[in-house]
Amino acid sequence: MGIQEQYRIEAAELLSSGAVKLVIGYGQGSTPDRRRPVFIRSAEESKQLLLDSYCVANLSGYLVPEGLLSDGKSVGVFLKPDGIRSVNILTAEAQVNPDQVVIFGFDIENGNTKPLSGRKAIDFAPLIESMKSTGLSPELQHEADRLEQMSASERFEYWKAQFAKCIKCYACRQVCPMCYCRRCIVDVNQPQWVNTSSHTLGNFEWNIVRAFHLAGRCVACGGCDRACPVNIPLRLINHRMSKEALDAFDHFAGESADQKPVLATFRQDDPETFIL
Amino acid sequence: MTRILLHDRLDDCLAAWRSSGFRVLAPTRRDDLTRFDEVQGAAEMALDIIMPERTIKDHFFLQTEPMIRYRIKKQEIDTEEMLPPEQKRLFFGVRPCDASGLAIDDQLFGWDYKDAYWFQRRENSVIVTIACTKADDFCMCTSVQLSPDSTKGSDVMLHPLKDGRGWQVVTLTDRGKSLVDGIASILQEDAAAAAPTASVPVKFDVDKVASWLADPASFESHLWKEVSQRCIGCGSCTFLCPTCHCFDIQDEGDTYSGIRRKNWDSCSFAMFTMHTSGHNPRNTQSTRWRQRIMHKFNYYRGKFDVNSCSGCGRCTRQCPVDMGITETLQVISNLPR
Amino acid sequence: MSEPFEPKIVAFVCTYCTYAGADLAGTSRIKYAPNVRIVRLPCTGRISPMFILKALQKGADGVLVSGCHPGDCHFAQGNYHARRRWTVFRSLLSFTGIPEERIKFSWVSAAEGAKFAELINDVTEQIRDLGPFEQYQELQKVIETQSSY
Amino acid sequence: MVDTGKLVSAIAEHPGVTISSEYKYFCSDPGQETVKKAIRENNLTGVVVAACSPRMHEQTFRKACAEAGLNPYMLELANIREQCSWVHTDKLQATEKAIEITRSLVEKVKRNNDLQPISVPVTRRAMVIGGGIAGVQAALDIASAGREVVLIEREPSIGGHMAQLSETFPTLDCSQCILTPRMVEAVQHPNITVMTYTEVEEVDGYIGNFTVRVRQKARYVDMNKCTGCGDCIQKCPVKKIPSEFECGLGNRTAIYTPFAQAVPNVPVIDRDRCTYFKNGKCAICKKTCQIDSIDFDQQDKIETIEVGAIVVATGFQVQNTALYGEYGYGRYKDVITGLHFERLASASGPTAGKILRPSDGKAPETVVFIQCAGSRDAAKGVKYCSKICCMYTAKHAMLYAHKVHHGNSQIFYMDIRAAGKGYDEFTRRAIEEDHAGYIRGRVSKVYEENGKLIVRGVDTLLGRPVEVAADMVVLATAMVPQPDAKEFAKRIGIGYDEYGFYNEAHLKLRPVETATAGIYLAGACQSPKDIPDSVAQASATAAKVLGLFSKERLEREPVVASVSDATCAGCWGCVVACPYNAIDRRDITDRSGKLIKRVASVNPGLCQGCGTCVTFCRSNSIDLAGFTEKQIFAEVMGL
Repeated sequence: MGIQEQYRIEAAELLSSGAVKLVIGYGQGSTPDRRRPVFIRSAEESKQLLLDSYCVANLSGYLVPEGLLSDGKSVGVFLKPDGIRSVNILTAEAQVNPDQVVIFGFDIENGNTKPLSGRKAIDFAPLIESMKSTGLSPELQHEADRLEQMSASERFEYWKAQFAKCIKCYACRQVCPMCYCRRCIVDVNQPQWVNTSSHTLGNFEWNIVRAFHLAGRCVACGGCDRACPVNIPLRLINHRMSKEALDAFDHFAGESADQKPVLATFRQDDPETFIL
Repeated sequence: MTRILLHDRLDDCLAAWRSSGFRVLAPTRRDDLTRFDEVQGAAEMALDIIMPERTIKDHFFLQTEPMIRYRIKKQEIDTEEMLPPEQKRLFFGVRPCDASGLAIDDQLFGWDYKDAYWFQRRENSVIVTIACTKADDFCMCTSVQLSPDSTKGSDVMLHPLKDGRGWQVVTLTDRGKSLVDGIASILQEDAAAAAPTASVPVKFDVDKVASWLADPASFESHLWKEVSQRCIGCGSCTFLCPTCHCFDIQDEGDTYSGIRRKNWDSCSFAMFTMHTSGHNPRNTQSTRWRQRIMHKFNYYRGKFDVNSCSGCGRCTRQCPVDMGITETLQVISNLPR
Repeated sequence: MSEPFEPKIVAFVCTYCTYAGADLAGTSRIKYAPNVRIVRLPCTGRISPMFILKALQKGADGVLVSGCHPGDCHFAQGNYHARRRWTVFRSLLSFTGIPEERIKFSWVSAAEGAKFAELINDVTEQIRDLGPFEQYQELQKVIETQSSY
Repeated sequence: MVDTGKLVSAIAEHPGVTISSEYKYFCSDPGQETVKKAIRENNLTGVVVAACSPRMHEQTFRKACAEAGLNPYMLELANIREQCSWVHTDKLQATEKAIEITRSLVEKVKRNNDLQPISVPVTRRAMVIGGGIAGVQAALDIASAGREVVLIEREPSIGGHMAQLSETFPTLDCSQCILTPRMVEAVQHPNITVMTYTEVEEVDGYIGNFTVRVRQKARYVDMNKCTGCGDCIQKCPVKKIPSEFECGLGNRTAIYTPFAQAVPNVPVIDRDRCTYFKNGKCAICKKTCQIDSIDFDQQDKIETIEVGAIVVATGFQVQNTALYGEYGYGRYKDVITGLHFERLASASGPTAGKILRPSDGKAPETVVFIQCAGSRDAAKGVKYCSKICCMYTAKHAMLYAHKVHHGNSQIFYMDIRAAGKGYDEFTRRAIEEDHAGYIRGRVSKVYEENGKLIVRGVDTLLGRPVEVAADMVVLATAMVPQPDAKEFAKRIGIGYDEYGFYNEAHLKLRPVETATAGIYLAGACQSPKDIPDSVAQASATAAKVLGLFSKERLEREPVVASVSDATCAGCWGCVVACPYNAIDRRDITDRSGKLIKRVASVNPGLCQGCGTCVTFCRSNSIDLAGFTEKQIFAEVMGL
């Protein structure tokens, strides 16, 4: 039995036993290779669930909307390791109760899906620990290196061209599980810290602020990068922040559910070579 | 016999138009994005794509438009209106859906008040459209009573030749006619046949949709929640839409001076209808999505007798969670009568 | 001979150490370059990265952020928190092409009036050498003109 | 250097400015009157005084505003003196800078809010940490004024370093004679609770409302039963433990009191040295004690004490002299420190007050004193002057002369610093009456030769090398902070300098307060001090504490953070970040009591106004009064 079939059966069982009230998974999208989030509420509907290598979206963000978990009932959710890390952060930041999150864990390797054993986020702790020791994506690092090798001025021109495309649709923010604020800083107008206009200056500010707010929180699910309708390589800027958090503070986002925010803690011997 | 523009004469055309004072904009692929941008030659154009990711609307209704420059003095505020420069522009290679989008928005911007920014740009622009010979799964012009060779909003229509050498040239307006007259010597008379237009299946019955929407009972339908469940509330469908036209006005500057700007806004945003009190009449994503559909296929249609949708399909094509107008309208269209 | 370029530098400093150090430079009558405008905050912990972005928007050619030495924070921990933010923010700015040479961070205690003066002189000279931050200022200029044809 | 006329006219043109005027000394009474008049006549809603640093006169002008009916927080000071006029040389540029600074503060002040002082209750009980003379004095002063005091001492007895001293300068009265009555007074005072052998583990809370967790270490002797008869000490078979109090010149037992006049006079068992604790045998003390006050099962006791103010009087240490290898300390028994000399000279000391050298117990014929053995030596020791060494060395020379009549004392010194009442006279007496030989210069080496300590140095006044064959060498070592001073400071939340001496809030104007409200400094923990200074400072802290205790509630600066309930996302990052544990979680419920959301909530009593939470908050839901987001934004945008 394939993992898709197995998870369909498990979802059906959990739903019919009332162990979960909802399963958030993947269903057929509008084209053959598209998968879309589906919300399965009954055993019968669970056959809509698909699981294959097109299922890349991090669905953990759907756990956050106000009220979903407030009745104390559990919700099932299909998650890759990045999504499990997101659940850890959301737990650490008091946005979800991990006891209410039943994880259908899977991973994609060489185009094939494989199940990850465990049901609660804590069950995946060894997996996440091994991810930390593996380190960040070498592919992303390779792309980032290309930028790092440029002069500051070239890099500025690169990002200027990229940010010039930004239309401030906030797809990056909305798709991100970490952007759960009820009011985003960009929507603060007293004072208007971030220019809301989508001119390049405002776009610079917005993208810098978002990356800063994701520092030590981004799990590199790639959601923002895929969501961006104007193809800004947001993965790179987020990767750079993850790298900084890991290198400077040994902080791997979503390492555990009791991890403290990297920017709300410190060590007295944190590096400070740049300070005059 | 029709007039033909051969691909290899396109550069001559561009040269002629540019020498007569036009800035020429065409679909380009730059910085990893397809969009209308100024071109110097045909080689810079990306004409083989279904349609650019960004719409032509961007160049008429700017994502951020400076309106007024202000300077704060001790007792008074000096203001200075900022209008677009009077610059003749030629948009080459526009898709019929995008061109139709302009005609649809003409209604809105010219209704009770003539929007100077929109119309100054409209009047200074010539739209040269190329009929579509291919389409993708998201195209749905035929569902909104348009077609891959709709002439709406265009000044000149180019029909690609079957043999692929160039385009048949059909002028649609005086502006188009004078544009083509200016390049008469470059065109040639030919009997070459036009390629068949793309086949775009009709995906929903828009009239049925409209009448369902117009039924007051539909407003509270459970359907809204179901179809919008996965909507994340971003604005990408609205901002990539060739007809969406909502905007917000913002003053930006420092203590001493600044600019009042007109910025795109989206009904998908939670902030869109947020009151100062904190109350939000559309406080769920389903009510926002309902507004978007209602606006396009009920209110706009009621006011201007046209759908505020030209069927480009971008809303679905780029949706981060694979939603879009098509799916919702299909659901409505498939409701039992 | 053209006038030498006078850089515009905005400094965000904590009131207990660097601001007091600047006062000490004053009471000691140590002369230094007049290019820096100080914004006084209670603690480096209060210095938000947004301040730096706004200073750049206002046309600053350089930004200086300064507070108490580690361990000396009046609020015990503010500068440790600040240091982390700076570390992250600085690498972020650098990655987006905002040169790290333009954003300076320092510790200046209330006793270091001379260090403060020296720092201002050094920073001013360094930013002067870098020249105006035209790349960023250009962004501001572009928004003031039409952004479409 | 600032063209104030130009400044005044430039500011007059600034949007929102009603009146812009010049005055030579705004801080003077007539100057303040001008400000008040302007406020009243123009109904001003904000004032910017472009003058000196706000650190100088903010309070002055706030008061003036309040007197004119304007909320005192509607004031900003543009620092155009310390940070502009005094530091620039180009009048044009300085004026331009002054204009920009002032404008930006006008923009800030436009967004200032009326703020009301925060009122917090005060627990009118003080804690004094450290039972040396400074701590005892502070405790007595506070207690005598009718307030409760908890006096904490980590050693088994109060008394501190002063108890070790022989006679004191400049009067040569016996240290113990003047100290012990005060110790007894303290322990018997109805308002003072003395807790010896007790360490402060944690300080929580804020001015008026501290919660201090202390650990009373197990003495293994029941304080309530013990009469201090000393039988157990007599009988204890472990007798050869070098006495800390005697600086190793004498011995103590495993059950011991540090010195005969210890207060309380209750011994402790040195667990590490006690045979019973080592192998379960012995227990002679227990058998000896007629009232069964020995309790081997005693445990450390943790206690939590609520106090409103804390006086830190944790004292000092003598610098480790090992860093002067060339002086032979540790190598030659007769090279000792000043503190050793005190014990030798003390009537209650190991030699009963006779000056006998440690090596062979003979009276030294020649003693060399080396001053600044560590002090004023940036290379090897500490940069600062330890302040007391000149005086105690002179005293040592005198005591030596009085006790060894034919003795010869030579003092190597850098300068004689004898500023203080009767001090210079005292050193003159040492020279003129007691024939102390003063040699200005440094000692390069001390080595042994034929039973003598050869002190080789240089006489810089005569410009020639000197060699003295001595029987004993006394090093005037530097006074340094307690070894755990920095760690302790972090634990209780006060600042310290590069050495570990505690930072006062202001060296001149607030010398006994720390930057942490409600915590005060007395004695040598702040800087090297002699007894009169320590006592004076201790009394000063008592005055501060009593001032604080004079009211039931304390009014505090309203520069505190607050949370916007509507936008707080409840991520608790601020709770983690806050250095003062000032942020709690608060439930917001509807009328039926159903939980709507949980938000962060700042306790204004605990908040110290650093603003770290504001910067952390991603949704911008916290703000800091006096330095609000709007204010700073306007300040920057007004530049």
